[in-house]
Amino acid sequence: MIHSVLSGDLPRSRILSIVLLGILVCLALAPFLFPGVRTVDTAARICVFIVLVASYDLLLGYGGIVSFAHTMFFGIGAYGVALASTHMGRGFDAIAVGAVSGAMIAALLALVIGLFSLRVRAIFFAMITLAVASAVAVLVSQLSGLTGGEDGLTFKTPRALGPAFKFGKETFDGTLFGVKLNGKLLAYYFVFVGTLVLFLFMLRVVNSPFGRVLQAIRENDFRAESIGYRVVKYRVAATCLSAAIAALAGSLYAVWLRYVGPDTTLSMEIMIDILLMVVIGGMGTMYGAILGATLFVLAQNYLQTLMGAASGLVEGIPILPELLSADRWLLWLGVLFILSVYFFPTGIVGRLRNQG
Amino acid sequence: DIKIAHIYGKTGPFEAYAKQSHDGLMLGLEYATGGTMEINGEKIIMIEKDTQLKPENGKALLEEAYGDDEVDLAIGPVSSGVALAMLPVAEEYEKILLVEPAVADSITGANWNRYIFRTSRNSSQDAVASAIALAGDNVHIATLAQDYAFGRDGIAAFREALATKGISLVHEEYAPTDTTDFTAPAERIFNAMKDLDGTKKLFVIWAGGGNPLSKINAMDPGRFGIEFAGVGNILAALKSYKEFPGMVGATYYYYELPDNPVNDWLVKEHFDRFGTPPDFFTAGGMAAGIAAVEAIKKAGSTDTEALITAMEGMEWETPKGTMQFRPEDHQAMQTMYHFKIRVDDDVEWAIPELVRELTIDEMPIPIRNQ
Amino acid sequence: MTTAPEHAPKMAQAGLAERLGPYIPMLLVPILVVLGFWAIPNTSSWLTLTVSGLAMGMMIFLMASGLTLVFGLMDVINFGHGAFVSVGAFVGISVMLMMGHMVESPSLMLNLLAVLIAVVGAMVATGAMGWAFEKVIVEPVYGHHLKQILVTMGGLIVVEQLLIVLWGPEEIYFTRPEALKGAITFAGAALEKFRLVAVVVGLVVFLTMRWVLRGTKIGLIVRAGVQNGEMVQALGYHLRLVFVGVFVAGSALAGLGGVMWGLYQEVITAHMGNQAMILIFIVVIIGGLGSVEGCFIGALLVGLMQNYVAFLEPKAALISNIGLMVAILMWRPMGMIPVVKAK
Amino acid sequence: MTSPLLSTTDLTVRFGGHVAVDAVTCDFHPGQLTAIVGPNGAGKTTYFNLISGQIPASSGRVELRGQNISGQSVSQRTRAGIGRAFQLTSLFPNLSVLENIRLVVQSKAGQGFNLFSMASRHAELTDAAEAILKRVRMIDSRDQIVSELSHGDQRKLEVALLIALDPAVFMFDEPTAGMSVDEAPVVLDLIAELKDQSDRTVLLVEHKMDVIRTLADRIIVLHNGALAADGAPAEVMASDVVQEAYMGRGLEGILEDV
Amino acid sequence: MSDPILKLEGVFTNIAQYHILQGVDLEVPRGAVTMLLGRNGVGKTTTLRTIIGHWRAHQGRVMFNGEDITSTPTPTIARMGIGFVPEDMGIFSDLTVEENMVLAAVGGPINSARLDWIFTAFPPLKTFWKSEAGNLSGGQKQMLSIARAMVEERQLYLIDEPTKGLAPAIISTMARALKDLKDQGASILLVEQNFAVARALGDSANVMDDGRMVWSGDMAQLGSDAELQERLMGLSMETH
Ligand SMILES: Nc1ncnc2c1ncn2[C@@H]1O[C@H](COP(=O)(O)OP(=O)(O)OP(=O)(O)O)[C@@H](O)[C@H]1O
Ligand SMILES: Nc1ncnc2c1ncn2[C@@H]1O[C@H](COP(=O)(O)OP(=O)(O)OP(=O)(O)O)[C@@H](O)[C@H]1O
Ligand SMILES: [Mg+2]
Ligand SMILES: [Mg+2]
Repeated sequence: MIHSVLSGDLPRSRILSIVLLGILVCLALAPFLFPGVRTVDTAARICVFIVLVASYDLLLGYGGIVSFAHTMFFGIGAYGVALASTHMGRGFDAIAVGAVSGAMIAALLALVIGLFSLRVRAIFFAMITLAVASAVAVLVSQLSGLTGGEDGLTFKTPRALGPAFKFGKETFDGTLFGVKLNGKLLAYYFVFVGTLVLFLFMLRVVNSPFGRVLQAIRENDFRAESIGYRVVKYRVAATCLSAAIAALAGSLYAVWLRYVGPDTTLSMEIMIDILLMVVIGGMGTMYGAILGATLFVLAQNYLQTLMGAASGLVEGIPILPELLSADRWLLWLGVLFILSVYFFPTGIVGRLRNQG
Repeated sequence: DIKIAHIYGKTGPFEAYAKQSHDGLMLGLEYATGGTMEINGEKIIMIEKDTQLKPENGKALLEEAYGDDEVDLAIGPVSSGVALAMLPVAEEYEKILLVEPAVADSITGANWNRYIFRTSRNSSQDAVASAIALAGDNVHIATLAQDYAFGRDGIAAFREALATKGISLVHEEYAPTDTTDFTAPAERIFNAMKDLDGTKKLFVIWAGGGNPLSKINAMDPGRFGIEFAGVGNILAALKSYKEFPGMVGATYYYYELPDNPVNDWLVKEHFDRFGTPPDFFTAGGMAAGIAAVEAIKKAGSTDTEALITAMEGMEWETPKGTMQFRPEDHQAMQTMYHFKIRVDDDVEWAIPELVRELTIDEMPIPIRNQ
Repeated sequence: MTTAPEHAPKMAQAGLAERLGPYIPMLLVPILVVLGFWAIPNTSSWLTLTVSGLAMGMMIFLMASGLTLVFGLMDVINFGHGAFVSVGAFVGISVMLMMGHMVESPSLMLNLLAVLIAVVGAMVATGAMGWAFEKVIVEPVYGHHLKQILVTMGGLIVVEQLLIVLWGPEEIYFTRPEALKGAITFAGAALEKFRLVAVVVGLVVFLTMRWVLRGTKIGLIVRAGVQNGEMVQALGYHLRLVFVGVFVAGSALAGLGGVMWGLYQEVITAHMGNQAMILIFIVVIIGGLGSVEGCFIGALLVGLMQNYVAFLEPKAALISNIGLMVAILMWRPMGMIPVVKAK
Repeated sequence: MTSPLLSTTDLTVRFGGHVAVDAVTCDFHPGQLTAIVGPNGAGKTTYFNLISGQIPASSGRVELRGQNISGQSVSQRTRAGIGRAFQLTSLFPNLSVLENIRLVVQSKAGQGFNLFSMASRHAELTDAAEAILKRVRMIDSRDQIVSELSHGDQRKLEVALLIALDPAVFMFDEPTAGMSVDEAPVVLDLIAELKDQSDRTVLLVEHKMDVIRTLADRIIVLHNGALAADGAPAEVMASDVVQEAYMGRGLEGILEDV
Repeated sequence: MSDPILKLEGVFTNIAQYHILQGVDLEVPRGAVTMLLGRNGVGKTTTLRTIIGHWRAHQGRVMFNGEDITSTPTPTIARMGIGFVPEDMGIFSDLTVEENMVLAAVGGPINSARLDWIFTAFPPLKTFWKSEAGNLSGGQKQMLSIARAMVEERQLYLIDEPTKGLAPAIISTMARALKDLKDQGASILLVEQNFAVARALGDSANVMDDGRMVWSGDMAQLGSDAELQERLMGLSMETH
């Protein structure tokens, strides 16, 4: 049963299994284990990034394709939901329409970029995606009538997903284990279930015959071609698939935030975050996405708090408090960047698996 | 206790603005409470949160402040984009968000809700003040702004304000935000203006880097009799104005411009504590701090509805003189300053000298939230 | 003595297109200039735009040259290059601010001397930093593009933040040396004086780099070393030394570019280098990885294109660079003058 | 005589001005093993590249079973029945031996675009792959990662991939280069078996004369890109062109000199 | 005769956790061709790589001209006068043939007389002088690799399987070139699978098995003793 849910791709390491199970439980029960607006928000972001990072791993780790346009697809999904909700009015139908058309547009765009440039060498594909992504970001901020420009769009999701919607009054008296039963809780589970389904789907894809071909192409595209695989077609297919899933992740994010903006979904910064999450977690492992996203989002949210405490401790010593001040959290994130690439060259998953 | 959250982009490109804003806020609280940091016997507790200039963070942090920290009121943020994302949260939690120093018109315009107040100026105030400062007989004005919503809205407001003075723009030039080479925009402006008679002014609104003024100046616009006009900025940026003695415009704040006891106190304390004069955003921060204290005092509690009632139409003293929250859109009406640049070799930056104060009554600021 | 059997592979005349191929990129700049003349009705505007566009290209080239050296020769993608540009600007400008009297005096010689000292200071600083960067950050990731991107990106963040710690978060404004302010006007066109300096510096750097890469074996050693380091050592070259040297040179060039860019902008921030990176990457890519000539031509094209398009159709200015890059890659997927086969 | 399985007509390629393969017209019949010899740089590997599609021809035609395949891509030609093993070993280095073979089998089964089933559930593919490994006597190393194999075993796997592909046209480019004297015979025996299948043809590039003498039914000689001789082994070996351009004065010559 | 130009004493070399060389003793006399023979995988290549310093002996000594070079950096070893032709040819495929050669001439510009001599042995190099080395045919790459080592005069040449992939005619000119080198006074350590070449060129021979030297002696003696060959290398008559 588990074997087939996980598509036969088990964690293959005791510690890894425990950690993954821990994360699963924490995310599944986040609103109850860590009640609080901020914590649940963090959990939801972890979920969204797991999907996003896993979809990037599909491309990078399995397909060996470096793309800088992943946030673009993410953004397309997010804007899809935002625009549909703005123009069709709040409702699940708007979310569905937005998500599906977002995913389709993303896949289509990926198809066009792929057909044009996947024949070119890898590094050029990377650069072309970089260029296209920045052009789209510019476009989004230009078309402010449609997209809200730099300011982004704030919109309403169905009432059932908002904090004002209360349920379970009769049966549970409106609370369960001290947690208020409201639309926010539903929204969280909407995101969580979406994440679970998409992740398991991707796990299946990478362990399907298709996934094997992708790996073969990553290893040696020349030879893959000469044993009869149409390399460009597979690469394009992988790009489209990964773009569509990234767009769905964007839709989940939009549903959660009820806001989209260029900095939130399209920025180069997020692209780099994704890259880092894939590498920290372990490329080509899928499970790495879970670990990478969890760790990174936690660091992003709590590093500052941690450093504030640390700088209090070294008060009086020259320059050190300055370096440890909470405002310098980026500095330490950079250091973390470098160290993680050194100490986890195969990612955390690779590390854990090698230990036996 | 009274809990106040300051949510702003402490890290990132606006770090300098953020620091000024926060220093001002703390000074404002101190001034308004007479140094006790207590209102009606209750201690003020400040909670700081860093949005990293990301709208989604601003949103989450505001939710956290209202939901988990249970603050009575929140202040911030620096960037308009972040502010816009935060507005609905105030409505959801039915608590007050005092916007400072984000400037977009839509904060107290299209995206406004009744829990939003703003102490900082909005773009229209900048535009209208500039229009009054620049208007005159036989004046030809061209504009240069960034090609995105902020720049276009700013110019639109400016154009409208000028129209009431009977002046229309000669040329509007928009350049991408990341433009570094201004040769082409300058040539287009020169070509549009060179054959005109009378006073020719180029009005530039440009937020952030790029520094178009000195680059265009390097192309010698004086050849065609073109002069610059602009808006105020932080002291560091005023350094680059040293190339433009005599340039006129309207500004929001420079520490020598206002003449009132609050400003005197601010300037003195700021010199004492930091060794520098208060800057552009310090004044706004202080205005927000004083507003918060005055509002709670007036309302007698921190109950949201009581606060709203107290704040609508409230007048209070700030480093910029008396401000008033307009009841319709909760925008603080405030004095602006018509300046002229003077260069003094002993001062590191160019000095905007007061030509005249533009009072609240003089400036018809449109209400845009209907 | 034994002689090898006769060796006479059949040779036919190559097609005209094939023989002309390598020279086409050199023609692009003049072609673009002529197109500009045809499209821009006002001759003095055309002259202004053309000359200042070429000068801007030179400045871009100055910033990009270090990257193309490192990227092309050593196959290292240094996303931290922008940090070196920033550091160069900060160090250079600080040095210049310390020499107040030399900068403020109206004497051209004194001004240029001040600039020279600032440039040397900046190049020493960024060179030293490059040395540290190579040792600590880059050395372990030779040959892994992705890791290079990440690690150098980490380095970029760290350096930018350190700049903020040392110099504070505010933008630093300053004015150029007296004699470099303003413009020269001729034939109704205005050309900033500073751009002339940039043209001279750019040409000097370009010719020096060409000479070093063609006239010495350093270029060969590094390119060969990237493919098969063991073999290069077995031929008797101390490869590590050469690698470090090239990286230091690339970093110092970034520092030089930084000073020039800072002097042009008259305002510096910790992020200024990184903000120029997309432009720099575009230039390096369309030029062809590792080709100094390609980078040079690419930079000039970008400089000109930006000006022409911004004048003719400001809306399109946003995408003119990207459009140029896509067009050139469609025509030559490896860039105009490919040197190294990118994997 | 049977109709040719593979034929090239005026096949030509130029690199710049250099005509590397010069109007080669040649038929290959089923059940035949054709050795291709020629000096270094004569165009043997390039001729293979033209047939399998790695390099587009400047002019001329490649026909498989009478059908023109000149415009087709590498993978199309592979699926049509042209198989190739490379002079420089080219494998999937970080996958296991079994996975390498299974990828070939899967390609033949047309399962590549199957996204939703689990690869490990396709027992038929695994069985087929294992059968191949048994044939090349590599079943013991089925789970080894390829990059950890010895040089000789990698060469053998290179050949095994082609055998698993089971095309109509087998092309081997110096299959035994770098293989030790005790390993080479295994591979040569496998090649010998192939040509006995009546609907297959085998093309073999080799510099080792003893191998050619024992295996070849026919020899063609490429010289400066052109077809210089074609015929039965004994007579071609004795021809002038082979003696002069290819054999030179032979090794005996050296002995005399020293 | 003078003392040997190169001497290995009890060399042990590990690659990762594998013990590849297990006490190799080897003497390369001056001005002669010394053969290093043996089956696949016995450690011939590893021995050459240990000499040039790509692998490091963790026990034992490597002496060149009486000097201990066991832990000398590779470039320094090379500059002492050792030319190296690796098993994988080590061609710089992005560089042209010319650039490959220029790089190999460490001391300065290429001597044109020497270049002519190289062209006589390997005519394709002249034809493709300006072409990218990566586009050469397999055999042409092999020629380039050998030519690179010969471009300057060296005291000692380490050559690993130079004849693989070469057509018979080129093999004989290459052999001739090696003999020329010897006549110029150079010493050569040659790994070779082609026994006919070994017999034609070798003065002395060393046979390895399983990381050790199992036989050292006169090449002529080994060449004429079929039974010895069969025992040492598994050669049977047909491979001649
Ligand atoms: N892509 C290419 N570009 C330019 N020249 C090429 C290219 N590929 C091959 N050549 C040239 O074509 C000629 C034929 O090469 P090919 O590899 O076919 O020789 P070969 O007969 O296989 O020789 P060998 O026995 O040495 O392997 C060589 O001179 C080579 O330099
Ligand atoms: N990088 C490596 N890692 C692990 N083992 C290695 C490595 N290189 C070589 N070996 C092993 O070392 C042993 C000796 O290899 P070496 O290349 O020296 O043999 P050789 O005598 O040159 O053989 P050949 O005739 O095939 O060239 C072999 O068993 C080989 O598998
Ligand atoms: Mg060949
Ligand atoms: Mg060997």
